[in-house]
Formats: sequence, C-alpha cells, structure tokens
Amino acid sequence: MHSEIREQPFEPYAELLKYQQAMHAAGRYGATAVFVGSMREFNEDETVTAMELEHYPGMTEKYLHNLGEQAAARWDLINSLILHRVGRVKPDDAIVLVAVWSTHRKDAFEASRYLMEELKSRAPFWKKEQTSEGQRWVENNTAGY
Amino acid sequence: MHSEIREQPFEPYAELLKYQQAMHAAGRYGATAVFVGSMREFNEDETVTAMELEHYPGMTEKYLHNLGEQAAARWDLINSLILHRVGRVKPDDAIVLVAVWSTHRKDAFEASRYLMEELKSRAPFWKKEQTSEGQRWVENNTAGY
Amino acid sequence: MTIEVKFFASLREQLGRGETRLTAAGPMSVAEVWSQATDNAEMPANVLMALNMEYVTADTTVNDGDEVAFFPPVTGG
Amino acid sequence: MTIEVKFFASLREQLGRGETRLTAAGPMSVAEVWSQATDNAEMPANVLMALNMEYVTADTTVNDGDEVAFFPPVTGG
Repeated sequence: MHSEIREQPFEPYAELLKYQQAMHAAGRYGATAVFVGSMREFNEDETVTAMELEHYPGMTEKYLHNLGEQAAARWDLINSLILHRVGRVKPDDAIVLVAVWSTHRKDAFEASRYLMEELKSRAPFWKKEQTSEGQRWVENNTAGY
Repeated sequence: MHSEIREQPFEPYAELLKYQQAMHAAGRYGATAVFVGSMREFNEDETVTAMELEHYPGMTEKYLHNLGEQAAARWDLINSLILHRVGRVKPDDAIVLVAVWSTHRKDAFEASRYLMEELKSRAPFWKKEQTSEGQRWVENNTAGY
Repeated sequence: MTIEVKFFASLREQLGRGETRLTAAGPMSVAEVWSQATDNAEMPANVLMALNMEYVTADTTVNDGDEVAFFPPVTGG
Repeated sequence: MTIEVKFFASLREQLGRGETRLTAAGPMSVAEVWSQATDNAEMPANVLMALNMEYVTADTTVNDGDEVAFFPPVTGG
C-alpha cells in the first residue's frame, strides 16, 4: 500500500507499470482496478485554462496512507497505489491515480471505488480554477454515488 | 465504443494509451476507470502452468459490441474499450482489458464494473487450465458481487 | 431445411465433435435440434443455447439456414 | 501554552493569512481556538477542523504544542 503527493505532471499508466513491476507479484493477482482523474478543460459551462491544487502538507500524506491501510483491512488486497498531484495543473493532466491489485475482481473493484470516494470527500486538497472570468475556488466535488 | 478479440499477448496499458490518444478527447474526460484481468499461476490450490481460452467466433464479437452499446445507452460515456484474449495464455498474461472514459467518475466506475460482470457471466469464452494434475475445464467464474 | 449446430468447450469434448449439420422437414425447436444432433442425449441442466449468435431458450423456433449453438456456462474475463 | 493554527484555501484568502500562533493559559476547545485566532469571526457552517492532522469536532480539547487547522470542504481527486 503506497501513496504519494506529486508536484510535477505524471503519466499515470507509466507510473502504474513501474510500480506493478516493482511489486514482484506477477501471476499472483488476477484483478487490477484503476481509476484516473484528469483535468477537464471545462467545468460548469466555463472554459478552465489551468488550476491551482492546494493541499495540507503532512495531513494529506497521513490521510492517504491511513486510507490505503483501511482498504487493506477491509478487502483482500495484494497491493494498492495512490498518486495525487498538487500545484499548477493544466487541462488533460492527471490529477489522481488509484490502482488496486487483488486475487479476485470483487475486492479490486470495491476497494478502488472506496479509495476514490473517501479521497474525494475527506483528503485535504482544494482546487482553484483559472477561467476566462478569473479565478474561483471549486466549492464542492460532484457526487460519486 | 470498441471491442476486440486478441489471439496474441497484449500489454493492456500500452493498448489503453494508444486507444486513448486516438480518441482525441484530451481535456474532455475527467474520469477513466480501467479493469485488467490477468492469468494467475494458481487456482483452487493448484498451480496452473498455462490455459487454453476457447471462444465462439462471431458470437463473442457480436456480444462484446452490443455490450459496449448497452453501457453507452445506460451511462454518460465518452468512450469505452474492451480487449479479450483467446488461445494459449500464460501466467501473468492479460486476459481482459476494460476501460471507460466519462466526464464524471460515477459513470466510469459503474459502467466498467457492469461491462466486466456482464462479460464474465454471458460472453462465450471458456477456460481450460493446464495444471500439474493434467487439464481441466474451469466450471464457474467467481462471483463479482 | 438445413441447420448448422455447434458445440463448445467441455460439451464439444464430451460429444466428440464441434459442429454438425442437420436436415429437417420443417421448423423445429432448439430442444429438438439438441435431441436430433446428439442422438437423444440428455441435455445438461446448465447448458446455454444460442440461435444465430444470440442467447435463446429451448422452446425457440429454428428455421432453415439458422445456426444453433450449445455450450457450458461461460468462464471468460 | 502555544498552539499552531492553520487556514487553507478560500478560508486562508478570506482571513488574509495561512497560519498563526496562539498563546493560552490552559487547554481550550477547537471552537475557542477558532474564536481567538480570528478575532471572534463567525465560523462558517461547513468548515472542517483537524487537530494534529486528524479530523475532529469543534468541542475537542486542544493542548500545548498542538496544531489546529481549519479549511473549507475538500475538492481533490
């Protein structure tokens, strides 16, 4: 179970492959569930040209670490990875990567969604969008269920 | 919405990236949900050295195509990809890749799981395992819910 | 009329063949296709049936030129 | 005793500062930390509170050396 904050753009599938190879679990997992959240170039009918992703250094790391451990306690997981971007983000950049490896698919599906929903509702990150009308704080995340 | 049967090993994340680039939808999707099913080297306490994946040519393609269309009718999807392997499969080989792109995460999460559960319960594929005890047909898939 | 019949996976191995062609005087049900194609073997309870590559039930009518397939529970993915 | 106080995102901008340090005579609640650190500003209904980087409620007791943070609903992911 690993999690990390990234201040620079990252290519989620390259990161996933690198992590997967380092796991040395080939032939053990039958299921990998992955979620990638990317920056869209529009939100609520406005064009968004960039975004500033603020976080609470220290608490984000602690929160994401504990979240991975909670998922591992609740489901039968072989491994998990959470990467989250902070700083200045551009459209199409990956914001978050969640990946879960398990023997059977039920665990991977459920745990990956759990990680994302918890992260979205509790991890201390805040988005400030740059639109043609100026800057604005995103006030709420869209519902996941 | 695209689906394909593959007779040769494929690297799921490279395929996904290639397909994603060809979509020309950068900045439009905020959510990508991916599932990869891989061959495990053990099943029901026996070591599995290889597997023969048989299918019903014609019906598999038709089934997977219709499945993609059904998901697109039910959720708000930007695109989807299903790849499924047939033939002789080795441990750690990817068997299935399902990827779904959408504006918000709810659609991607739900549609990707729907595609996998439907595929597992209805798509005409059959696995024959090669174990130390000889060959055996896999009789049932594990439950997804 | 002629009907193409296919068997897959363990069913193909048990019956010793993957496909056969039936000739019949007129429309028949999928269940009748099974009986005629298997010398009246008992149909396994969990067998799945497809007519022209779409799932059907045993009472579905089969017409000239149709393709009927029988197979065990699927195990893909 | 001293207490580190942090504000994030829109709250930081509204209050015009990201952190401050309080000195107090003895243990106090998170709500009292807010009042003292903001010159008795009204606490927004949806504000979130953390004590030493764990979520808490307004009535939680704060001790010497603790870090208290206030922030709006989170919007990561």
